[in-house]
Amino acid sequence: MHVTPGASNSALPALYRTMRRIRSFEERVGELFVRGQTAGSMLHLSIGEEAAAAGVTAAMGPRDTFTTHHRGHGIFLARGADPARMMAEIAGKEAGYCRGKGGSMHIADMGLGHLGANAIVGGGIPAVVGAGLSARHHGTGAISVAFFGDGATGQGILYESMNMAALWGLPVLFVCINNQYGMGTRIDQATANTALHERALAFGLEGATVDGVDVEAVADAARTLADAARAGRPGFLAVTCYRFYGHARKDKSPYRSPEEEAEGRARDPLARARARLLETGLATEAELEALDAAADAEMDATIDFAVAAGEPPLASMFRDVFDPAEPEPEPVRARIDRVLARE
Amino acid sequence: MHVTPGASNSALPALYRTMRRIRSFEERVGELFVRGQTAGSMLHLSIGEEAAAAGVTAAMGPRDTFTTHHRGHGIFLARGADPARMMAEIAGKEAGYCRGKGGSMHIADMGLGHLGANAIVGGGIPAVVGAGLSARHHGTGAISVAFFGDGATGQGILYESMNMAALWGLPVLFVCINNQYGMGTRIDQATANTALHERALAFGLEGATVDGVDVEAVADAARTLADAARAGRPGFLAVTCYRFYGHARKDKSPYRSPEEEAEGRARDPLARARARLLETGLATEAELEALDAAADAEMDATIDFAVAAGEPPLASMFRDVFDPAEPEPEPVRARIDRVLARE
Amino acid sequence: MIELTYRDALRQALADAMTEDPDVVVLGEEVGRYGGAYGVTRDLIRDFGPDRVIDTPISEAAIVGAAVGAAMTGLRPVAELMYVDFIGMTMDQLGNQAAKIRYMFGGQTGVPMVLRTQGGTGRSAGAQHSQSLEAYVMHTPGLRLAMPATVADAYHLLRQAIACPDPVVFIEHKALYTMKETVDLAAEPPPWGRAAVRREGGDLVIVSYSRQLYHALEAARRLAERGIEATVIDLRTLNPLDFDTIRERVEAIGRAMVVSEGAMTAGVAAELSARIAEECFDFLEDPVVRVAGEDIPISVSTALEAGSVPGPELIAGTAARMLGGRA
Amino acid sequence: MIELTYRDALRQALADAMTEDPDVVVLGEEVGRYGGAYGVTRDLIRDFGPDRVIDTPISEAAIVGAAVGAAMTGLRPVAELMYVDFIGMTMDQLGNQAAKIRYMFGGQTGVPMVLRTQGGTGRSAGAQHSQSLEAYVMHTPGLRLAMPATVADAYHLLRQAIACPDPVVFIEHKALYTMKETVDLAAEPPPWGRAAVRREGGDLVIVSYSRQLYHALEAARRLAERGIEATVIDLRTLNPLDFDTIRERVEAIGRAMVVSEGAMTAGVAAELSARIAEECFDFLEDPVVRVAGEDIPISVSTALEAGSVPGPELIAGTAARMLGGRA
Ligand SMILES: Cc1ncc(C[n+]2csc(CCOP(=O)(O)OP(=O)(O)O)c2C)c(N)n1
Ligand SMILES: Cc1ncc(C[n+]2csc(CCOP(=O)(O)OP(=O)(O)O)c2C)c(N)n1
Ligand SMILES: [Mg+2]
Ligand SMILES: [Mg+2]
Repeated sequence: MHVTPGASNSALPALYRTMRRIRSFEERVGELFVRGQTAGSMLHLSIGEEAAAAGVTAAMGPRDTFTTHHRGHGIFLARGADPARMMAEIAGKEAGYCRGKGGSMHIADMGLGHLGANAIVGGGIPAVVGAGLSARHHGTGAISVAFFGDGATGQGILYESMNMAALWGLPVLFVCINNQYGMGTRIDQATANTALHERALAFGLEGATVDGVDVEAVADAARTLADAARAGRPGFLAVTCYRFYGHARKDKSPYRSPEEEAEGRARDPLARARARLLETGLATEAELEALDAAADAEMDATIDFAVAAGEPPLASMFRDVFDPAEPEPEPVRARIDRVLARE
Repeated sequence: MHVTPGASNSALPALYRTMRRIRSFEERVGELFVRGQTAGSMLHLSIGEEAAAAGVTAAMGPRDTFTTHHRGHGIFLARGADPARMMAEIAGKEAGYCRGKGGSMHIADMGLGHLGANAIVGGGIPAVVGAGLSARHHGTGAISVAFFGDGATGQGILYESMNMAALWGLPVLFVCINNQYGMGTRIDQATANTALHERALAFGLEGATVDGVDVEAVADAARTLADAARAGRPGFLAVTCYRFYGHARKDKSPYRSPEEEAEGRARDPLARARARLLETGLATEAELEALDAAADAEMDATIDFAVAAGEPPLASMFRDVFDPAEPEPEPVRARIDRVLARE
Repeated sequence: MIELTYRDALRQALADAMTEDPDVVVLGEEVGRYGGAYGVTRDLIRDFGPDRVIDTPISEAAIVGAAVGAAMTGLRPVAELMYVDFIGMTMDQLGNQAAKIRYMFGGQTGVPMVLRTQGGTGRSAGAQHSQSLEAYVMHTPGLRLAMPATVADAYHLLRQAIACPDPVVFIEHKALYTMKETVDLAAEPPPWGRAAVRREGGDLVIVSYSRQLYHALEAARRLAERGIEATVIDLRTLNPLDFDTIRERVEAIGRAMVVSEGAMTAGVAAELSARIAEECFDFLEDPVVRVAGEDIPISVSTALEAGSVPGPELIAGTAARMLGGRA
Repeated sequence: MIELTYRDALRQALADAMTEDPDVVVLGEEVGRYGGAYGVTRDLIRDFGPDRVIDTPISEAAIVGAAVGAAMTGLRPVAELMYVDFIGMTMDQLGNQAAKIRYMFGGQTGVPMVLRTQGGTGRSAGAQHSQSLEAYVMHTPGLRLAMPATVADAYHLLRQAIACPDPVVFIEHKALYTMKETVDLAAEPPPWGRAAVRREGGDLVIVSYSRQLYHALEAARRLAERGIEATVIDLRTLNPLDFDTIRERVEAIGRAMVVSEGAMTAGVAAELSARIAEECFDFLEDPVVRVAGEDIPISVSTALEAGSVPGPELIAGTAARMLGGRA
């Protein structure tokens, strides 16, 4: 089934704002990276995918949980993350969501139901099966959503998880952000059938593909599938979009033609939402400019916060391997001390 | 697509003979197990699945390769194995195909293109992708066939492998022997959509389901898909049948009703082939009795051979971990000797 | 005091944990209707229903992954991996997810799950169903590892594992399921992470765990006939590792042997041997000796299988030679 | 003699092997058009075409499984696993299939494949992209394991690995790719399985491999300034393990330290320490000391990452303390 865009225009201003905040944030993360102030050699920006993040999270309720892939900043922001704590985490600072241990690819927040980003392609997918079991067991009415890229369709664990979800009728939604590429590999270089939702149907799930340039269409499709999932009919949603920039911040995408990139970037969910807001009179140019400026200012401040924040203390290295009530793993130095201090 | 039975009657006598030999062999393996003369606590009989083995191998050429699952005796016999060496292997004897190291679940024979049975559900599947690459690279015109059970549809590696085969247009065929059960789990307790070939279609392969009670139908369906595979269009064939007995020789299948079992066993590919041979005049009762007796006599002899065969020498334990030109792994005893003989 | 098998003690532990805490669920292949490949979960589905005793498809990776997600959201899943030999399919979910989540996420959440499985030789089950792979787990930071040898420990360690706030890999031994013992389950168990000294003797220390404990004890019995007295330690858990108990005994006695069914090279025995040699150096009269599995796959042939792992004879013979003039 | 980077030497080895033997094929994620995540396979697809340099979907388990099948049917596949951290998804195909096929099938066939991958810290890549997991491989009977430290070894060990009739896991270090060396690739390489003594010194033996070799050498340089002379051994391959070279030096010198980036517990350092202590017992003046990775996941924070693994300072400081009065 291909979902056709609905007309819930009233949500558009909020959706636009979410998308605009994501883009503004991502641009600044990229800057921080170029300045050498992020932790980690890898940074994956979700520019071009804002509608997937905004649209799907709009369909989620407060008790719902989710996991994301390595390109998950936008999703978490859309879910309500504090961008300053995100930026601090990406910079490897103690004030970050994970005290600087996780970084860009391992942000999580139990408070917002974020069960974690993942640096393993497909690695976060099966957790939603467990979260779905848990939600059903506890009668919370929550669903659990796995966000992942088209590349994760190469991972067998996706099919194992979809099969379980369908078999058990779990409140689970699989969301594939199909940005056309896994690193340098175009989706049609990774699979013979690019109609990805057909796989979900074959396993007995609901399945749909939606155009990720249209945030309202994404939100509608997500809501339909989220409702079904809540009723015990798990689903799969492929959101078609385009990865505007390289795989990681450093990748210049030499494997794509400038024409292709221009065309891809022309399919800009923000531009489209903006045009529609103006068209429909839901916002004026001045209002939008104010909104944009506010987003930029908010995100500028996250950089200052992250840069000023402190490094995690070295001793924190041994913390949180196990429950805090347990002894920490003994440092190698301490073990060496014991061997050397033998008499 | 559901394949309808063809009418290549001339092959039926040979197919029947193959099936009859399989059943006769399996009955004797079961006996040997009960007598405590097989090696290993696990023994999986393919009674009820003879048409899958005979029909699919009939579509294979001499240079084709294949892997099987743990219930692979019948397939290998149908491929032309020496039943005496099989029986010896199952008994853990040196005269066996694998010198008594492999046993029932790890029989292989490079001469017949048998790349190995596997005790890991799904474990042998990806090898055919490599064998397909190899066949194409060497221009042999061979295909490679993965045989596995319905239970293996729970393993992600099946989908990873099918996706690769379809993407690369490899000469590969996936054959799922759907005997309705993985241990005590009925197929509809393991998946929400039991039309298994639909998954293959969703990945861009050819796909079919065929009734495994009808060996001619199986042979025809297999030939169609094998031809397509040889032409670079890999496929998936589900052969529907019934596991006549328990999962392993000891399992009494308490999870199935006697009625269900009676019904399942009534769908007997041998009985059907026999009836058809008589019906069509391709064989007389007397001829079939002679054939049956010959099969039984042949298989009786395998037991004598296996029982009389010698155990592998203890020192063979260290052989074939690595290439024979390399030193064998040093036995623990030798290492202990060195530590103790220190002065 | 009741007489129980190792298998029944495990089942009792699951049943008691499920009765006490409605969030404990069991999931895995054939754990429900079939009752478990080795019968450990028999009748649990009858008593707790299919929502708490969940039969899964044959999808080891997703089983572990689902347990991770369940553990992060308020359940206490006890997943079953039918054979430890299948851990290869789960190592990403186990080693990259379960083991690291608390850490990567800065302590926000734990992953209180148990992965029950069984390993070892003894049933001629061949190369892919007979392994002792505990070293993979012991080498992975963030995972706890319990390997009960006794019936009482089968019960108590499993209860403690289920109560543990961190992921525990719990490896049973396939040759022990039918072993019987008279136990008092109500008695206070030893604390989690404490080794047990199963036999006292002043001539050497044998450090072991799981099924090899019995080979070590049998060897000790034979050695005693020749006048050699061995202390036999049962580690019970490999993470936490109770090195204090080992150290104390080795320093007092001066001779140590470690016994493990796993392949010798880079295995559990290596860790134990290294650590004893490093930390008890001045107390050792002789080098530590490792008696462990051969560095080869396991054959289906019964004779070859038995030859691939330590037995009482090799342990006793080696110990006797260690004691040299004494025996 | 030419100047080459470690990365270029690897590429040259692949190119030379592919030129010599048309059955050598390369497969993996991004190995073709992209040229490899770390650039090792750059331009190979241009020179050898997409049938021999095969870009795969993101399917690690099937990549290894396909390599197994290819190796059994006449190809010499060199599969790439982008990060050794992803080995968890492949451990079944690697440990239960590739490693055991020759054995289970009674020697009928080998599995002459290479699994190239890279590991280690140094790029703040976080908990799932910075590990040193060679111990899993070393503990698995049937697998060979090569870990080149030098540019010349990057070339020669990879050539030898491709020629090896058995499965070889070949682990590069991500921090070494840009390292340069002047090498003569035509010169006869050391035989496969032989360790190299990279520095001679009479006070202690430091056994190491991969990137830690440089930390050991740097430590040795600093120690020399204080009058302590270390012998530094580079193992080159962990299976085969050249224990003879270790034994000879340790017996002559009497003091040994082992250095590994992998987590300390039940890791490669444990095997080396245990074996030295067992086999060189009477020659040791002091206990063997392990300097290894902490038993914790790796943080993305650069400071915490660096603190999690050995460096020259810890190695030199520990050595100086071992030599006690001498320093
Ligand atoms: C299991 C695993 N394999 C490979 C990688 C390396 N890798 C990281 S991202 C990526 C591409 C993923 O593509 P996709 O899923 O489409 O996500 P996108 O980057 O496009 O958002 C690859 C191959 C990884 N991190 N994990
Ligand atoms: C990876 C793995 N998981 C579980 C098992 C245990 N096991 C052996 S056979 C089997 C059932 C397989 O069912 P199916 O694939 O339908 O084959 P069948 O036995 O019906 O021929 C199971 C669960 C195994 N051997 N390997
Ligand atoms: Mg993508
Ligand atoms: Mg079946």
